[in-house]
Amino acid sequence: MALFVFVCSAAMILVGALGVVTRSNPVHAALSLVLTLFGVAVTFVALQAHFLAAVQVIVYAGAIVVLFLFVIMLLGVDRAENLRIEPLRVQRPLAFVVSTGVAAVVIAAIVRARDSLADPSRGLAPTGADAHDANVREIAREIFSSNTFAFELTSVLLLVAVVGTVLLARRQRSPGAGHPVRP
Amino acid sequence: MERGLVAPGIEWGDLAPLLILLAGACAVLLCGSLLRGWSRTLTTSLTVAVSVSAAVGGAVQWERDSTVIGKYLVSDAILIDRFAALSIVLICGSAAVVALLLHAHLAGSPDDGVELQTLLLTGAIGGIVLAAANDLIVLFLGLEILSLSLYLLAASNRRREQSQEAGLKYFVLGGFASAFLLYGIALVYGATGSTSLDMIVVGLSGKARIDGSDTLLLVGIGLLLVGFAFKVSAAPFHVWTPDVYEGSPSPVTAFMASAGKVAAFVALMRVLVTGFERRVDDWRPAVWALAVAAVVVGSLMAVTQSNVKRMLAYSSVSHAGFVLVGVEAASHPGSDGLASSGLYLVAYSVLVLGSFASVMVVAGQEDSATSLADFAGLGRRRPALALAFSTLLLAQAGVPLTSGFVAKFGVIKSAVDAKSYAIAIIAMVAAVVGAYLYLRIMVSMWLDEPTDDSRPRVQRAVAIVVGLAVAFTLLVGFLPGWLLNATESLAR
Amino acid sequence: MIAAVVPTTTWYLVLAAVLFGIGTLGVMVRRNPLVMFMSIELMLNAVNLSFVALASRLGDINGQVVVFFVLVVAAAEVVVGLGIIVSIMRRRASVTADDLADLRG
Amino acid sequence: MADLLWLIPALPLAGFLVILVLGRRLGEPGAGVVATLATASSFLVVAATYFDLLGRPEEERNLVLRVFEWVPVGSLKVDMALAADPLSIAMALFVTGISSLIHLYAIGYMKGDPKFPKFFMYLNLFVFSMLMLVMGENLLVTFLGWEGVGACSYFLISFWHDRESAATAGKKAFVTNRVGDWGMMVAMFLAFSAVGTLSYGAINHAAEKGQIAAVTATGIALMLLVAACGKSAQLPLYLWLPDAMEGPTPVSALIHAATMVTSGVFLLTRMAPVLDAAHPWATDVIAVVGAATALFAATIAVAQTDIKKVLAYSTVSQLGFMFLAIGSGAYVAAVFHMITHAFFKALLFLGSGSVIHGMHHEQDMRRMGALRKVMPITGFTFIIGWLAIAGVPPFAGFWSKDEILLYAFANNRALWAVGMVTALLTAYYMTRQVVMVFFGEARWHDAAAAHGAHGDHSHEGEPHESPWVMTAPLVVLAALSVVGGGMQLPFSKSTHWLEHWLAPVVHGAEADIKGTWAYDNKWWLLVLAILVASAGIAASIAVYSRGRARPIEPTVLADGWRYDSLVSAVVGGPGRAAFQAVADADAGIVDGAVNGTGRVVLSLSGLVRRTQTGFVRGYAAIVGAGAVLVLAWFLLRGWT
Amino acid sequence: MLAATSAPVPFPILTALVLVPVIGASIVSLMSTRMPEQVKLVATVVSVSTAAMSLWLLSSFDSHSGGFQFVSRHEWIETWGISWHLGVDGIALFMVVLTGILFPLVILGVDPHHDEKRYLAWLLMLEAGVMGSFLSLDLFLFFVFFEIVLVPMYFLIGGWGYDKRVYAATKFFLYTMLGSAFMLVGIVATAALASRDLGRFTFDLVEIAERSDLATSTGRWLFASFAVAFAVKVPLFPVHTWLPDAHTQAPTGGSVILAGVLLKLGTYGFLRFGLYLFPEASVWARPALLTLAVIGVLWGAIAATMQRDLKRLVAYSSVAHLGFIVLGTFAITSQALTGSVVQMVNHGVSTGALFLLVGMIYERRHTREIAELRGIQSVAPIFAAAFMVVMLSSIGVPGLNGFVGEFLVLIGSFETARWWTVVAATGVILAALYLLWAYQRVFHGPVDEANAGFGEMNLREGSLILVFIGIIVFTGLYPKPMLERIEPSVGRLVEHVESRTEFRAPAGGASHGGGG
Repeated sequence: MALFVFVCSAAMILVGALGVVTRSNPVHAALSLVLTLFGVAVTFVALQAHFLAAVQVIVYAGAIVVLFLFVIMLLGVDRAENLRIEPLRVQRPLAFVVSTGVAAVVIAAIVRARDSLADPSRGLAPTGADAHDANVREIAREIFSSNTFAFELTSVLLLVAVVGTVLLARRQRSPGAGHPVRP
Repeated sequence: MERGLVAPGIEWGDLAPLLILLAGACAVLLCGSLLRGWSRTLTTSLTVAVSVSAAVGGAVQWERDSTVIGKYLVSDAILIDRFAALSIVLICGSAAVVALLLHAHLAGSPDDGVELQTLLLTGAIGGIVLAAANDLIVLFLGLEILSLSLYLLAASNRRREQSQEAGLKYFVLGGFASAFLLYGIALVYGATGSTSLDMIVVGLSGKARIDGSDTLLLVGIGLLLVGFAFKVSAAPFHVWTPDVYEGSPSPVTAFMASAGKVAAFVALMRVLVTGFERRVDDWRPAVWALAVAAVVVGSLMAVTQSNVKRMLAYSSVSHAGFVLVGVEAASHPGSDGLASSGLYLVAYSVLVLGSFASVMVVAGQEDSATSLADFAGLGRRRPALALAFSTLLLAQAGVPLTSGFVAKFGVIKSAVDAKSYAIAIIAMVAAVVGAYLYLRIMVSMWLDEPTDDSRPRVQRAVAIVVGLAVAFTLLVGFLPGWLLNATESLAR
Repeated sequence: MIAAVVPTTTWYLVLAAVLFGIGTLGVMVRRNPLVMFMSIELMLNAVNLSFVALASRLGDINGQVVVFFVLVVAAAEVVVGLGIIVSIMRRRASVTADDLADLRG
Repeated sequence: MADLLWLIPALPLAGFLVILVLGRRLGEPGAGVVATLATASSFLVVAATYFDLLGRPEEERNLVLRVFEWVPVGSLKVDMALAADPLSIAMALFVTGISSLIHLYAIGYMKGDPKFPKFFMYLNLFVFSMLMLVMGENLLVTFLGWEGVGACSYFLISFWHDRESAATAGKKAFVTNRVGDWGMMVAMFLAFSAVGTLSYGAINHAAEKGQIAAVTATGIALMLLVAACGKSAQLPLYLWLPDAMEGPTPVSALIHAATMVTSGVFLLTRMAPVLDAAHPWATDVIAVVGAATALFAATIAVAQTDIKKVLAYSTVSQLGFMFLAIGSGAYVAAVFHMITHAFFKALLFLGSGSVIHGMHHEQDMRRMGALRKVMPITGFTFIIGWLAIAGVPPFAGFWSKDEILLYAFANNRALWAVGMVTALLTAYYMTRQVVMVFFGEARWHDAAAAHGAHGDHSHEGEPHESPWVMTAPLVVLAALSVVGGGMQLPFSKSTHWLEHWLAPVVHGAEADIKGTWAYDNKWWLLVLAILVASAGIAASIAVYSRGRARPIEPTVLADGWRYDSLVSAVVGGPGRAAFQAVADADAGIVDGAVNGTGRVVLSLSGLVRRTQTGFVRGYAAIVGAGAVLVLAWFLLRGWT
Repeated sequence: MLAATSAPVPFPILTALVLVPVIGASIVSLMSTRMPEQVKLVATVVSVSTAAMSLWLLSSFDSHSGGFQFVSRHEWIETWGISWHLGVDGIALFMVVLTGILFPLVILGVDPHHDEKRYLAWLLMLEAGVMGSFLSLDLFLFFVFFEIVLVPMYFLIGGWGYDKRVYAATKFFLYTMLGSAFMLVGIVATAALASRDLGRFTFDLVEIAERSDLATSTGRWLFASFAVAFAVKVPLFPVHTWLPDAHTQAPTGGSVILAGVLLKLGTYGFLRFGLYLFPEASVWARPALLTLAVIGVLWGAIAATMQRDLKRLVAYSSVAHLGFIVLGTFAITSQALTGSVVQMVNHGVSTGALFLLVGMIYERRHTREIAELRGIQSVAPIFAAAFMVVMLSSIGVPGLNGFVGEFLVLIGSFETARWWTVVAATGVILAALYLLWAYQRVFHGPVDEANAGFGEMNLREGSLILVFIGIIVFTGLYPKPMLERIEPSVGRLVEHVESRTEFRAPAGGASHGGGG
């Protein structure tokens, strides 16, 4: 069963990922990204990270990808990008070497060290997986106890994002106009 | 087995600098957008006031924290030690200066710079968090706050397409690199079971290296190193630097080169030297290679540039290499490498602020006249400015009686103390190659005939900045004692 | 009996690594800034995957918390990134990353 | 008396300074008079010193005056010190004496020259240097004079420097002398490292005590020989002397005949004990060099047509005789011949100068002839000089030359034979010269026609006798040439006055030939010498008496065996090419390496810059590649 | 030992020697361009007073002690054990005096033609730097001055030089900086290693030289790192090629200073930071350095012979002369070392004067091409005479200063480096060759119309050259005052070397025998 789930999610993830890389049309790329994200969500479930699975679906699939599509539509750049031609000669071979290299090195590291992953004993409190909402509780407790600072920082992060959009999205104001009109 | 929520104690006083900056950011934003008749001058002065007071806060912490052990805040999320305090002072100081430069930069443009100043302050927050983080997640968040602010600032000049190109390049590559960094955090987490630095130290201290079992941790360290190397623009992860430095508005470049580098370097030293002290022998060679690559590539590529901003970008690469030389030295037991690296960062960030301020003057209204030809004959058109700029350049070249020399000497000294003669010699020789670039700028300023007799306008703000930078450079050059004593306490 | 085989953490980590590799590949081969950006999202997802896998291996909730923060970061990044891209593309529609090579050398 | 020694060089120096400061005001003939008086008074002081020494017992005839410490460093203590002993005083006597005469002569000869004062300034400086040379108490003071006379000869040879030939000749003289100076320096170093001092007294004393290893002494001797060859124009360095005739004739007479060129002989005599301490073959080398030079130069002199060139080569040849003497251990004879030669060669040069002056600067003997009628005094004195050099008794040259040949015979008969042949040739070419210039029919009408135009003297055309200032010295020198031989007569031990005088200096080193076959049969040798001389004279008269203008001698002799042209060909050809090669190597290779490095750096930079394509994807690839490398390293570190 | 220092003088004369020019420079650079004569006046006063101080130093120098005198020592950077440590001994004394004398002469005698204010400011900065390098007894301090000197010189060449000035200035700067790059590492390493013996981290020259003994191999490496820097500065064959360019392109004043004092930084460095600091390594490196020096003597002379540019010729003659100095330095006998020091001064005077004269020729004819000049002696006899005297001193004719140094170097070196000396002595012949040949081509021969209008020496130039000639003749005839001040220090240096190595300098005459 677990194996089956893993295989399916893995398939979704990889197919989607390859789709993102290979689909010449950005819209299709965005859609295959959704596929990957769902796959990831499924794996989260399989790993008992129910809360994250939900957030993954809501935030990523629900918000981010939509945002992508929105931009694509807004700018009307859904023209297919011709992937046959590659202006930079060395680029593709190099890209393949590099990406496979990165993956290979990491995989090698993982496999070599598989049985020596830090043993649970030294982890923090193990997840009490008894209650049905255990996962959410745990996360909440973690966030608001030991990770408060990080949580507060996210607010700054969002502030930056807001200011940034204001800065970028705003039209050039005509010089001399006394007080700027805010959008 | 329910566990009640234990809200961590929050040491407001110790967080003062961050809180000041945050409040200041909000204040600037709100005042700027809501109050009528709120002028650019007010925005600027508010920003300066905020960052200066934050810097003072940092200084206070420096003074109070005479022991280098430091103080953990908010359930060990961040650690305010002398390094953190130093970075607070540097980053906030640089923010204040850049605020002035931005003010001058925006002169004559309709933009009142509210968003820019806000982003400047948030960037400072990010930098401080990055430098003070004791938890890899916090570190990552700080990094992102800083980076996002910088992406936006880089792209902020919409009168120049190059500015936006710079923004996009920085953004894409930055995201790329921070993905690596994050992956590194993941692997380290997997190998040690925690993201908190001192937990990691504890975990590693217990655990001797077992054959092969360590790959996860080491590759994790490698990924972290890649991420940091990108941020501090050490070769070959420097590729973004010249383009972004050239494209961004000069004040922003100054901020990147000073605050950005300082924060990233402090974080790097924290993670490598403190966190992974137990794996020193593994990462030292990598840092060695990065340092050599940086000094060599930086000096080498600089010599054939024709755009001053690009030149300074490449020179910043080789300066990064010098700091890495210090880090490499620090990896040897009983070395004062951290101290000299800190010293170098202090000296360099002041130099670079002054240099880009001078460049900004020549660059002119649309911030584009930065080719060597635009500097021709500056010695006749603006003797004082040319003299100041030359001083800063000579300092960067490492000519004695300037802070630049003291910094270089310190780094070389720790390297030699640590018996890494090879890297010291390589660095010095590369510095000679690099000197050629500063000579070229000075040649065009003093020896070439001016193309036009236009005397670039020097605004008061800029004049103050350059003046302070030069003063500091010479002061440290002649009387480095106090600064040395200060940074000396950085070495554990 | 196939069902007997239970996917271990290693499997997930390897899967994540592959995903990460694909992401890097995308950044390097695609010219459309939006798609490059999507590829970066792929990389972040790979990291998230590894975090969760490791968290369950360690029985440590912290890993999941990290993922939560990463999600927020991703969201913010998207906002900023798309903002920049929009501001560029509003000026020059259907611009590819290769067209933005004014700064070089 | 010792404390007045400083006056001897100081007076000419004073003359030099006076003329240097107010030469323009003194003008002509004031400057000349001042210079002459300075030199003459110096001569008087020398004479006084001479009689003072004469009054002392032999072993006390050595006055030393330390003027001041010159170069005191550690164990090296060199004083600016003057020594008056028999040798130096003998030298000083004839130097100052002849100089005074030539100064007087020059007043007339240089009449009307725009640079009249400067000429006498140089002359006085020369006399000063020459006196330092001969009276120096140590090698370094001598070297001071040695270089000084070299410099002065350079100034005076190129006195008419707007003549390229004169300038070149001057430079040639100086550089060639430098080669000799190198030898002298090395000799000094050797002496210092062996004895620890440079003073003659100490060095010679050590040599006599046998404290100088033979090999060291040999080294010193040979290096001194190099030095002497340069200064005294011996093979292979004689080349500069014939060219030196570019200078005004008084200069040729004073510097290049009487005084400076003999300083090499003086130096070797000074260091006689060291030469004695050296391996015997060292002195043989000296003798061979001398004999070879004597013969070689004589053969060349035979074919010259320039009145001064003949005398120049004759000087080289006579100096060869002196070297032959020293090589044979006949130091007294060498000094003896040096003095007599100074008399008659100065006489001959001044005579030729007088002729040139009378002929309005005509130097080609083929355009002369029968001049004895128009310039009787010059002619008469010249003839005396001729007899003296040709070796006709009882004139001075005869005695000195015979003494040398005697020792040569005792030492090595081959060299003696060479000497005899040289004597024959000497008689021949001198006779030839006298005949061509003063006898036969006059061939100077056309010359006058050719040269009358730029005759820079009052009375045009006809040759004329010179004024008394010029003829008076001729007469004095002629007298000396007649009686000069009297200072050392072979009749009995008691007539060897010069030998007795010099005994304190050269005793021990002087070869003892008593009991040799030569000593017992010296009268036969004497007769043989007379026969040879007369044979030469006869042959020459036979050839030239009937006024033959064209020389019969092969031109290869006239060209000096083409040695000069060969050397200049080598120096100007391969030598110059080699120098140029070095200069090019410096610019091309040594500096090229430097600039090459710079270029390499720049091109490398250009190469590396190519990676900065401006394409984000490219950058990503580079970052990724770097990442792979870093990660690979860490993986490897962890693997084992 | 050498550290024997006289009682501190009430007035810190040495510090003043360094600071007065600095102050002068800052005053000058702050003055307005619109009053050139006041600027010149200030510069003159400053440099003359510096010269006066250096002369006072000379007069009140205790000629019997070979130790460092007038020492002034203040902590500068305690953290790194760096102190403001100045002192003068017989070796440094004459360098200081030479510097003090040359600068006012240059300031008074040479006209920069434009931007005189900046020119003078740079000159005074340069003077301070040079003084500092000759006086400092602290490795760090020395390096600071040694390096800082580049900047003014760079601007002097680049700003007031001739057509290829930027190339020459850059070459000069980078070449020298490359050399000192190694030295910096060497300095730090020296201090670091010495700190093990001394127990504390210090850059103090005397302390390190006297109280620490470095391992043989280490010492050799360190010496090598110093030697590179000095060899470039001297310059020693084959790293000499920056010199001709720098000299040819530099303005007259620059050339005079460059030849007069800047090159001496290298030879002085060899004495002070080679022999004194690393005796063992210096003895070990003797053969190599002697050989390079001798090659330099011949190479420089030969190259000089074939130059077409008068200034370039003089530059190459410098290479030859400095070869002699290095020869004497590494012969390590008291005569040779004394000779080297004397020769440093003499070369400064003679070559400086030569550059002045060449500069005057350029002023008149606007060319330095030997081929363009002809028969000048006929139209300007006094000028020619001056040139002749200076030239003879440079050739090394006895009675003039050039000879004393050369002779002492050679006779001293002959004791310990016989064959090298014999070869080097031939350089004396070549010196006569190239200088006389040049003189003949420039001054002799019939004058052509181009040179017919060659102006005779005017009063200013005349009095300027007269000073040089005065020094030339006096030193040549009565060097004793100089020698007796140098000798004690040199003697102590030789003792120092002997006390730490097997090397023994034979007292003259000790070594009997030996071939020619």
